[in-house]
Amino acid sequence: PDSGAKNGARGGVFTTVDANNPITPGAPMNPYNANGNSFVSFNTMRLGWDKKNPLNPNDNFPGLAKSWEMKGDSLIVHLQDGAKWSDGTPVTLDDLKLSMALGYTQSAAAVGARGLTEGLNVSSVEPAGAGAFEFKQAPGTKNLTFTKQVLGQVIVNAKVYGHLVPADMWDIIHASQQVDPAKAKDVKAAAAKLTGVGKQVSAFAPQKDISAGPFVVRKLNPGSVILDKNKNFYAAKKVGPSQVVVRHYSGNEQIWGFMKNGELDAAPFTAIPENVLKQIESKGYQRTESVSYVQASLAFNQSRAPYDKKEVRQGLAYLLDRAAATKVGQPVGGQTAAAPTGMVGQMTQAWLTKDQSSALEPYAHDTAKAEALFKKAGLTKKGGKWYLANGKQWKMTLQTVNGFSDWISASTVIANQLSSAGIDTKPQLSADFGKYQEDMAAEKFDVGWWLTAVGSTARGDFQRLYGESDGFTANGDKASHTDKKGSGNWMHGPVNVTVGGKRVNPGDLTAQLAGLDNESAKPIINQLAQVTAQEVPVIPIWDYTNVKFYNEKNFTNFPKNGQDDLLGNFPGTWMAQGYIQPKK
Amino acid sequence: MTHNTTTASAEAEVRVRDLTVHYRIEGTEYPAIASVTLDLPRGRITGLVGESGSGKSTLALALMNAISEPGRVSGGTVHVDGVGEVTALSAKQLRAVRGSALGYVFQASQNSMNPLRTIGRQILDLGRSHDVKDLPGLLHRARELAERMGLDGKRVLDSYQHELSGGMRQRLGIVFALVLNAKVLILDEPTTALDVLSQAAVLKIIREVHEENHLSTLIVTHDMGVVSEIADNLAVMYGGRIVEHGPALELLRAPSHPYTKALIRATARITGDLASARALPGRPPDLTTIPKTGCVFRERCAFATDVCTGSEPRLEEFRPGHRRACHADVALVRTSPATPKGDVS
Amino acid sequence: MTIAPLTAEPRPAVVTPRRRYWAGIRRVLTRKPGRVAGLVILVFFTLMGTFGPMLYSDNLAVDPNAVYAPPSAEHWLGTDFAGSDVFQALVVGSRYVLLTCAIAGVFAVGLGTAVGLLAGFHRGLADSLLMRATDFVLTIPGLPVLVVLSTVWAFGSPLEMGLVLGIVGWGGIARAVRSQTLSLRERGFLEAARSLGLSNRHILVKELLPNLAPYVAMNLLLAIVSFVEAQVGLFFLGIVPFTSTNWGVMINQAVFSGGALQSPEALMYLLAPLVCILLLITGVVLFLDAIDELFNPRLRER
Amino acid sequence: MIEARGLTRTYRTRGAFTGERTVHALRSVDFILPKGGAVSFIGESGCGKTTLGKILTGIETFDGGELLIDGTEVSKLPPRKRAPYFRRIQMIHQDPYSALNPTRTIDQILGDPLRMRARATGAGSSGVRGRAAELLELVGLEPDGVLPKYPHQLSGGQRQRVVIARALTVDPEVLIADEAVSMIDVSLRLGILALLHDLRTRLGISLVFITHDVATARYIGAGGELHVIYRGQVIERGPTDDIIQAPVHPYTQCLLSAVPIMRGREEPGPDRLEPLAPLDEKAPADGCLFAPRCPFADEGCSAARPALEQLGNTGQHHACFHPAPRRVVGVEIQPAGV
Amino acid sequence: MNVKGLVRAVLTKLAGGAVMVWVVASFTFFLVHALPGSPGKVAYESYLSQGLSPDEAMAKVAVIYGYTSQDPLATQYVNYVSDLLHGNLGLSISYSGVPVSQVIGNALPWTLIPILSGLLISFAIGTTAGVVAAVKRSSRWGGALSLSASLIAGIPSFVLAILLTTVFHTQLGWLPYGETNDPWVDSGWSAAYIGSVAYYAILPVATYVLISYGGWMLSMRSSVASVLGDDFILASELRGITPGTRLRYIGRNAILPLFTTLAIACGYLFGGAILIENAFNYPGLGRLLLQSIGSRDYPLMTGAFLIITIAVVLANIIADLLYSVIDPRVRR
Ligand SMILES: Nc1ncnc2c1ncn2[C@@H]1O[C@H](COP(=O)(O)OP(=O)(O)OP(=O)(O)O)[C@@H](O)[C@H]1O
Ligand SMILES: Nc1ncnc2c1ncn2[C@@H]1O[C@H](COP(=O)(O)OP(=O)(O)OP(=O)(O)O)[C@@H](O)[C@H]1O
Ligand SMILES: [Mg+2]
Ligand SMILES: [Mg+2]
Repeated sequence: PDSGAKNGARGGVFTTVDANNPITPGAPMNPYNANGNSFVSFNTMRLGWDKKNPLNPNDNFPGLAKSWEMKGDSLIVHLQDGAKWSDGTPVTLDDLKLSMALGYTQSAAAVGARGLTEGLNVSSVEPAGAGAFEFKQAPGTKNLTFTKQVLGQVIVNAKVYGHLVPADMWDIIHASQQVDPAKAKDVKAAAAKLTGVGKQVSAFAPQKDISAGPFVVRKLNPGSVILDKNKNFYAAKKVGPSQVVVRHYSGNEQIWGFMKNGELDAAPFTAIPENVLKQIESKGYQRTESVSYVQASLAFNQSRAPYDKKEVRQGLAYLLDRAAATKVGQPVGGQTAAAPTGMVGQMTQAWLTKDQSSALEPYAHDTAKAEALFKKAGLTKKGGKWYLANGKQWKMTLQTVNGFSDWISASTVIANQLSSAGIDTKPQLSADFGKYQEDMAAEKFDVGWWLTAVGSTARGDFQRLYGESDGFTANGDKASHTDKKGSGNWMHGPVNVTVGGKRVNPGDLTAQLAGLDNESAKPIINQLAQVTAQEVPVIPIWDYTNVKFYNEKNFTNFPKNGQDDLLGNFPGTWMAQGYIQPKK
Repeated sequence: MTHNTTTASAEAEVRVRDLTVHYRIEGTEYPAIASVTLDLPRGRITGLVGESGSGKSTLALALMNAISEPGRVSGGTVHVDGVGEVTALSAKQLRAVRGSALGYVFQASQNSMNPLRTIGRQILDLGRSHDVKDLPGLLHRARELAERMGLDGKRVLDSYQHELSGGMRQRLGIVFALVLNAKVLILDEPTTALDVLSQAAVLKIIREVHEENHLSTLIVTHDMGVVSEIADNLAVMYGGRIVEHGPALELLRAPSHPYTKALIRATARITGDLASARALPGRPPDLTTIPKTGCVFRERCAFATDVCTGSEPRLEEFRPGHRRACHADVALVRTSPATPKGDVS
Repeated sequence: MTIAPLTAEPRPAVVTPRRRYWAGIRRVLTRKPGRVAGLVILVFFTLMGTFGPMLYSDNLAVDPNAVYAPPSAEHWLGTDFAGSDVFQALVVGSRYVLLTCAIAGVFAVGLGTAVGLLAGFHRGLADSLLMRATDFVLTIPGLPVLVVLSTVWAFGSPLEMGLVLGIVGWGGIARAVRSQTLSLRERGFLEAARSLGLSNRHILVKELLPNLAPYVAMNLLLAIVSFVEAQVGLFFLGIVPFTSTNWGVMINQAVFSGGALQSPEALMYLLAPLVCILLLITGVVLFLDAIDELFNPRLRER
Repeated sequence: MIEARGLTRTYRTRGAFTGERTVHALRSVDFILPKGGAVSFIGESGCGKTTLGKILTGIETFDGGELLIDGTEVSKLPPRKRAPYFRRIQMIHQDPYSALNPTRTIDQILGDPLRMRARATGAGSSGVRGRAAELLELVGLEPDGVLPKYPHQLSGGQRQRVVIARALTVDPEVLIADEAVSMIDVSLRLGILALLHDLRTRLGISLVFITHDVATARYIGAGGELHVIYRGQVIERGPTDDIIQAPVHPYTQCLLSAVPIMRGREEPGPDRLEPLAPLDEKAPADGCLFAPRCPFADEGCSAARPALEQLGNTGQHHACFHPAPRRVVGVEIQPAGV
Repeated sequence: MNVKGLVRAVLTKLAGGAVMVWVVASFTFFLVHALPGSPGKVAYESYLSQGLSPDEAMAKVAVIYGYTSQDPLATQYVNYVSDLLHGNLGLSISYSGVPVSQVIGNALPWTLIPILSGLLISFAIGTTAGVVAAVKRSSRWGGALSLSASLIAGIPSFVLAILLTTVFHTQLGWLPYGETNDPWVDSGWSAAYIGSVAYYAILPVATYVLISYGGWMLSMRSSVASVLGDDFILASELRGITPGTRLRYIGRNAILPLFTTLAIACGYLFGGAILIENAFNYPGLGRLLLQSIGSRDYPLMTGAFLIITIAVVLANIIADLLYSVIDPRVRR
């Protein structure tokens, strides 16, 4: 009696797992809870759905908002006709205001003081005609992603959550938005107040789900959740499935098992070995691929010999057969990474011109070049083994983290490649990410795995390389730098680099990206990509691919390859647009 | 009830004929008792003495047909009046006989009662096992018996075993054996673990209930003193054989078997000349070292001759009611002051 | 009255005690075929753990083109996720498991026996203190604490892992040894040893210890079974960072990244270490049968 | 020489979930054991005999009175100084089965204390094996056969001899025999008794013999004193033979009456008493301890507790308000018709 | 039985138990806080690896940071102890502020259902098999039974879990796996719901039963063997007591010492069976604890440890008490 078998009987039960919101038994049904049992795009609704367009962060699919436009400093949002809660009442100004306020108590409270260049900077929400609302920015805001921020907020019902915020909520918010350095103390106090409210909000457990999304929670089990179609959803007609079952999972292998039994209609990506993929595909599952803005790389502590020499890092980039490592580590969900640019392949293509990108060294697998570079760095090869300038044998420990099975697998291959090239390499594992990070920050490792190129914005990508872990802290469009031990700087890259004859500071460049439009950002991104390709602070091994599976046994009309913006979103978003229809 | 203990021709209630029991040790079978023939006359107490390992307990158990693995009754019969051939009974019949017709009493210190149940409940278990209809009556009888033995009947039936002293337990053991009107009572070392005072009390009670109930009693012990105090007839065992059997008084006064004689001499006494007591030489045989041919006692015997090595003496009546198994002359054994072999003092 | 030499014991043929001792042990071990099998298994694994890893290098050859290959003449048990030979991995991986168990066993038995002996023998304050410590060790939840410990302190080497398993696992042995010591303490030979004025060390080591040996050995073997479960379990859960190949890692990899439960290709990879663990435990269990007789001269001789 | 003055031992037991219980195991026991002498203690089960034996060997402590060994009050000494005194007093255990370590050979069992002793006296350990053989011969065992064996390979009587030999390894001056023969087969008992007696006469070792069996006490205690204990209290004492032939305390008389008569060789003594009712746990607060069971008790007996007094000017002492010598033991008759 | 003495004894034991709980709880408190890494950072990286953008990840993490105490460890310890004395286990970090007691309370049934029933079933089966094995120990059959029990008891639990799952879920498809009940059945005290929970619990319970019955069986076997050697058994045979009654005598006497073990096992049960729960994806305490360690949820970890400790200590006390109640030799 698995739920898959019920598909036929009940007609239109769509079964899936939610990678972003795995069911957490015992957690409240609350989108603000870090582990809450709330299911984005199903019963957790937003005004719009981010398309993750690297060139336009504000590009969104419509959600509760039918359309929107910037008017001066304000965002005017037109709600969908018939935007209603599952209890039949319409979505009101109160709901929007409350949702914005709650947003502050969560993320914005923590980032609000960063010069108003990022985060939520709404200072008021007001009606602007029939079904239209005006979201004003706080004075002094220079936030290029304001639209994205507002549209991305979860919209919750004021009747359910309203009692959690104090009456003077917006006064506190305003107090926290002051940029005057003299008022820093007030800002801090206000932020603390917001955090206090946030605590209550996140721990709050609503008894009943009231949703503005296409579905509403009917029943929460430890092993699965059943969501009923929301009859009052503005686009209820377009929504195919009558019920959604989201199943709990705690390990990838479970999802493989579900699929092997044909129990899921759609599933997100998990690291999958090829042999299992074959099994799954034989069950009728099809695969879609879209861009995923994450990259797996090897990072160096550039203060340690021999990795302090850029020739050595470059040499390693030549030496490593990244394709072989990918084949073992991420055969299904990964694409062998191109040159180190700090961004995933698609981002590089989007931001750099053809000329620019072909000017970057691709570091194709080439042992001879690698050896030449090593020799240039003062290393010597004796009896098939490499020796450091100080005469000691070059031994490498490649640090990996437990639970990241793809890294572990790939490490085996890399260790093998390097060892057979004369660098004795051993993979070593950290117990978990907590331990890994702490040890990394304490500079216990020379070489280790690191997620890079995270997110669809260039600034986010480069901050991974030239941010905290490299000693840079952004202040406005400038960055300060520290080399102190224990400051979090474990990469120890150079502060100034000469590329294309120019001396640049990658930290500053990254900070500048915050307030620039696309055209002014492009040259800087090019410079940063050049720095990265030349200095090789990390060697990217593969770009993750966003793989999704679907099975047309019960439903048809799934998004297809090429619809990256849709595929990067959630099934509820697809359904609201009429995708996923019951099979006739 | 009056009972004339001098009746010479008391009828035998239990007749053991050529009973042989083997134990299997490491794959080889050894006779623990060999061709034992013995009658337990009605109304008499028969004492069974012998050194440790001579087969006394084995014989007692064989009377109940209760030899368990790795042993087995390999020959001979046990006939009990009113029961029949005990050795031929089915398991079911056997169970019915045990505890009712045949009563068995254990050594005191060893615990013969279920530690988790009160004595009264165990009496009831016994009654149910033997399909007694009148259970209250059974309890009543048990209480009476206990009181006859100088116990506080009510208290004792409500007690657990651990709440009772060794002497009390021993008396209760007798209650268990008799409560279903057994006619044959077998007591295996009933006083070994008791101190002198309790021992004397228990012996007295045994004598009394024996006479009152007109029983056929077998009392197993290794203590000459105990057996001399209570038994009418005496059987002496050595190496799995009965070597002498006769009226107790006669046997004690004038033992006709060298072993009996040595055993009596080896008993520490409260009277008599200290210096005349002598320990037996050598050590008692165990199953695997019992000589296979000839007299089993010859190695420790002062009267042994070549005949003893060659042939095993048969247990024969040399006088009405008195049997012995020895090649040596009766008179010689009785009168000779000769010391046992090895005793050079 | 004079003393009579009472015996004329037959003189037994003189056999040297040492020879007899070993003959007794051999007899015990060969009495049942199961014991021989158990011993053979244990010896086999010991050899495998000792000499096996010398045959192969730490970094087993990988072959990205032969991932999860089926068993063949070249790869007896097929290959793993990286195309490495499963059989080689099995051999290389045996050392960690076996060494850990050995170290943990020695440690737990050493500490447990010492604590139990001292507590039972000295009673009084020492007993109270030691038993509170034992209670403490028995009260802390073993596996969860191991999980935490393994995060605080990376058990890179079998030495560390063994020590930690030992630290968490000595309580049961201590308690068993203590209660046994308490009952032995009342035995005549111990009272005699004390009134003869023999030193405490002598009493503990020479009089008590041999009598405890069967209990200790029994508990040791039981502990080893639990050590195997705990350590392989930690790797299976993916909590302990693993530096090198071992059986727990293999199971973990097979299930969580090889999909052995879903796909027959990786099944060999899962089964190989599983069977080894089962075989090892079978060896231990079969061998356990002989322990009592080994340490008891009376049983040994029969 | 050992002298005990008013030895007292009281146990307070408290089970995990039960109330407190007080047991008077010994109540003010006095005795003197001269060198080469013998003292026997008899009494029924639970009267405190073993407790006394353990106190004398230093295994158990006492909470009242004094124990003098060669004139030194040992309980006042620090443990280290006490040990040499107690070494001179050795115990022979009742149960030869548990008294020997089953995992060690006789060689080791004797060798260890001998080596220790050799070290203490400065002699080399080369003579250890010879001494072990010597001791075994002394107790009537054949050394070559016995030394390599484990205890389980010996019979009960042989084991008890090894136990005695072990006690002799440390050159004791006193042997305590607590029911030393009760677990040994009847036919072998006499041999052990004779051995103990011989050790006393030949080596001048003093003996404390503890038993509930008067007959065995008679064999060892000949020429020594016999103490009769009742519930921790000595209620009669005197030369062994005198007490057996003419006990004056009713309890002693009951005890002796209970010894079975060997019919055909003995007949009951003229004043023989009936067996006693079982021991009652509750002791009178201050009357004679024996009063509740005494066939001759009157009111006075439960009012005050009698102290130990001399009987006339004999060596006999008793604690009774109504002392009367009675002949209770069996009388030997000459074998008639043989 | 002496009631006053009993009450005093129980109180003494409880006091001793409380001290033990305090010691162990303090130990685990400091142990847990020695874990490297912080809840926020751990969560951030794991969100990133799930593919969330840095902004989204940061937004989620910000909530968690709010619950991470910045006080010095000593202060945190003092607060923890004083909270404990007020019966307050604190707020969970990873569940962003949900009281720890509530989180644990939610997980508790899912440990108790499979493990407690597994424990009881394995106890029943194990002791019965133990009697059989002891009574038939000289036969080939009894020997085989014992050997098989020790072998199965030696299999690591998760290994067995994997094997059973592979066979009965993956291959044969007879039994469900990975959930606690049929999602379509509404929870409550309905037969359907209870049946569904039982059905879904078959695999975990079976695993637990299989790996643990051998231990019970072996202890029961040796216990029965020693009772069989007791004289009262032979005595009852010679008294002609029916075999049924005798078997009851044997069973009752032999099972006594196992009851204390059972009580203590019930205590350890509150630790959940981490390996089994994890292998079956069963949301009990064991998995909760594991999760909380992974997410550095200190209050949840200390809370879970505390529950285990209290349960074990209480179980020991109860075992003591129980023994003195069921064994007449101990009670006076
Ligand atoms: N179950 C058994 N297996 C093997 N041999 C046994 C068994 N029971 C008794 N024997 C042997 O049978 C012989 C007779 O034993 P039995 O118990 O009848 O002697 P006993 O005269 O009662 O001795 P004791 O006075 O010590 O009780 C002994 O040698 C004993 O070792
Ligand atoms: N360690 C102890 N704790 C409490 N009570 C004890 C202890 N040792 C002995 N007793 C009690 O002291 C009394 C005397 O015991 P002891 O062992 O000295 O008697 P005994 O005369 O040797 O008896 P038996 O003849 O049965 O060996 C008994 O009532 C006993 O229960
Ligand atoms: Mg017997
Ligand atoms: Mg005693």
